[in-house]
Amino acid sequence: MPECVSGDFKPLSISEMAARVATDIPEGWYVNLGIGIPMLVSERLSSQREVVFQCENGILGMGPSPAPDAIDPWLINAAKQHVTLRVGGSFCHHADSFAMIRGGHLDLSVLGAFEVAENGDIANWATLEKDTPLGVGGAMDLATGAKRVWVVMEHTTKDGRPRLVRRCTYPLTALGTVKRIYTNLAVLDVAPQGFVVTEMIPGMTVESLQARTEAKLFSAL
Amino acid sequence: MPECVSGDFKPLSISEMAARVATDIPEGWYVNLGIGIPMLVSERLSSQREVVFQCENGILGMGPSPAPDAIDPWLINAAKQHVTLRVGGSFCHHADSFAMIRGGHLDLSVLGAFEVAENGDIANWATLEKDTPLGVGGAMDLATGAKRVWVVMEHTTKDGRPRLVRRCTYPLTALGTVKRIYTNLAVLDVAPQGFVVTEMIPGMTVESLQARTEAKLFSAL
Amino acid sequence: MINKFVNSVAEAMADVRDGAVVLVGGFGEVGQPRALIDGLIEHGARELILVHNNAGVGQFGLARLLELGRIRKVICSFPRSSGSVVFQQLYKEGKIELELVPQGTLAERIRAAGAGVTAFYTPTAAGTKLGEGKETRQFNGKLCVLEHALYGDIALVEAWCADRWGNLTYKETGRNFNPIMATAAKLTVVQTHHTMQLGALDPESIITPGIFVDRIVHIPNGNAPSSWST
Amino acid sequence: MINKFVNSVAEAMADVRDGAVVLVGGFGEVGQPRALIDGLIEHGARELILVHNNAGVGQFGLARLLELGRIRKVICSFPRSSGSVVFQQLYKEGKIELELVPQGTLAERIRAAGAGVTAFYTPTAAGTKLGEGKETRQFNGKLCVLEHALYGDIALVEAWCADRWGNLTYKETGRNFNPIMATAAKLTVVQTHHTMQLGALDPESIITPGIFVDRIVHIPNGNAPSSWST
Repeated sequence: MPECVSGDFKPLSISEMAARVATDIPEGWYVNLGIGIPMLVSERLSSQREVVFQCENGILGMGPSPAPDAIDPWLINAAKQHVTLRVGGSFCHHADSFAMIRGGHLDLSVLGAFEVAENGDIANWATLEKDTPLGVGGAMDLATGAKRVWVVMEHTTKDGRPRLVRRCTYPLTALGTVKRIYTNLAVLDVAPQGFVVTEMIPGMTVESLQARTEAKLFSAL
Repeated sequence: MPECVSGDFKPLSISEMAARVATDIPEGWYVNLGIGIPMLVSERLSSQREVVFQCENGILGMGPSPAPDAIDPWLINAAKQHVTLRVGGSFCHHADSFAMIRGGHLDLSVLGAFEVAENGDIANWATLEKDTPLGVGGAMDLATGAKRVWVVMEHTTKDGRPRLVRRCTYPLTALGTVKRIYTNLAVLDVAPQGFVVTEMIPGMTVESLQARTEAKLFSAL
Repeated sequence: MINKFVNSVAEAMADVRDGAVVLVGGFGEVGQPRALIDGLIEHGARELILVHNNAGVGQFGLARLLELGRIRKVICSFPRSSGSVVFQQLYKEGKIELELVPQGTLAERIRAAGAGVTAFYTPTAAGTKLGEGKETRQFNGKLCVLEHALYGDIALVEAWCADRWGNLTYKETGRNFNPIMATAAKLTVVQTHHTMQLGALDPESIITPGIFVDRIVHIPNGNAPSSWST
Repeated sequence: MINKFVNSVAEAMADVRDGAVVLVGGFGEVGQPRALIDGLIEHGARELILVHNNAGVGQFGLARLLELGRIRKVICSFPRSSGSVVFQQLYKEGKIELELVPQGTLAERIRAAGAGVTAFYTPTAAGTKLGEGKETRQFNGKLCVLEHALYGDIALVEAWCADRWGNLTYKETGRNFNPIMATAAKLTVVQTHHTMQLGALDPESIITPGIFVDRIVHIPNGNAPSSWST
């Protein structure tokens, strides 16, 4: 992971971003972690703290990765990685699993994204490439159905284009559902007026963050 | 059960009507029996013959009534009578149970009725009394969802009014779904042209049956 | 540590508001959360909308709640059960509202509320008195009516066994409406006959996973259906 | 005596017609009825519509069926899996039709087909590209799209254990789409790892009751997901 250390601040690594998200998840929440950085969140939570992870392929109570010699081939997560079941976990079929998601029973869905707009719109499923068949998976269900949607993503693209935008340019996943964004530079809430900065990494300033953000930033600091 | 023996024929008792229905149910069918005469059908089927009875309150594979000293208070049928579970039976919740019924998975629903019309309409849930709250239970689901609906009922009301009619006068349960009717006098199919008599009790004639039937009868005899 | 057990029925039934839509599990006496219903009587909430397959029998439980005038409206499939005298009297006197729903549609509407389905089309009741006033539409030549999800403010559920996460199993036909009602309310309150250590329930056989449950009261061997009829 | 076991995959796969809508269980490799898919390859039916969460991986199983040009259209949520090369090539060449459906909507449409729900409204995809061309409607201020039941001609299911009535259990995340697909097709064909005497499965823990099953082939310990990746 290349870290663009620029002068006076050091962006969070993806692992640190996941850890930052983890600190905000209270015990007792039911949480689905999207593919990518979100999935790292579970590793950053102490198993002492009872947060119940849901996988859309029919697990409530996903545990950590198994030891290499203890892989159960029948037990995979939504990214098709081998996982374990936590004590107290259970299995269900796909319609029951998505009933949890779509019926508003998840306290939190953590998603990656290409873009988030200041009105809470999220784009995370389709690029604008031609010729490639699109894949949506459970992204729209997760972005639409959960009680809260948090996004964790790099603040800008690799070539420096802002991901926090006025209006999404990529195809939308869901409209107006994102409540909070964790980037490698800051934590922002989506409020009626737009993005509100609630936290920044050491050395970051609102001006510097604004320079990396298309949408207007409000500060709660 | 008063049997109105009139001259040259002897109407079937309700128990005989149930037995008559039972002979037409092939092994392997999944069957729901409505409250009243239909429920007697299960008693008239040998348990050697594997017909699987469904109860809308969540049983697939209902067995016979328990011995008085072997009642399981948790095991009741849709009429709230104590029953047993047959070997191979299973339990499910109400939405899954009605998925079986409404999703077209039952081979047969046997229902009682006030009236059946020559177009297959059935009226079996509401009388025209005032002041009494109506109760529908699972009647509409069963009359609408099963692959086949058979009705078993007395050919006329106690005061001699025909129950096989041109058009139902009582509120409808479902439209055009009845395929066959077993009465205490005859067996009739509902065909495109109307009621077709396929069987009569000894001593009954088509003319005599017609006299007890409002709709026009066709004979397949 | 997640622990959804509470110490008393009163604690479990806290926060019920006047006018609440109350989903009550059970079919006949089986699977009915009698202790929670008694708790609702104690609690005092009024103007309730009751969603249950029937409309109370005798003069206890739901019938008592009706008799006390605490229920404004009943949504059910079969209010005519023998012994449903309190409801019938209130109904004749015009003192209660009744929404009669086919049993399968009732179950599906409750499931829909829990599953993020806001409304659905189904053939049951199309062309009948119970379909009157509803939107209809043909699908593959089949006339269907539009039915709406039925959301609860609180669900009262009876389980056979529960653990501290709220994972539940049921006993035989005691399952009935309980699992779907548990998914359809803002607050799901459970009374359970038995409790188990976390992990003791088979993960393949948990019928209601804990995500749908908020509070559990242990009523040991309480209210077996057999004890009711007497 | 009811006995849904058949002796061979060929017998199980008889009667598949050209143009059939084929529902195939499995999520990733887990719970995928590989022997039945191979049977479908053997069978020879063409112009199939495949309903499955993905669009085949590598060059075996579903990918092989695609490669043979036997599938006219794929209805799935995620055809982009790494290794989904056959589908991607066909798609680029315009040789295959794709209906992309959000995974939860896919599951719900399949369940609806099995449950007598002809269509339903749900918020997922409203206002997005995947909602385009669909009827929309507001319920309680929430924009919803109208989605239609997805019926199968045949469902291919992988179970963990089966009895002769067709009662089924599944193993862990092998459950996935299998139980709902079993309810949604005219003909449901099962391959099972294990068999049990009738009555040996716990009546409280049967996930697919026999009413939804037509034929079962016993593939002893066949196709464990672990054997695939190699």
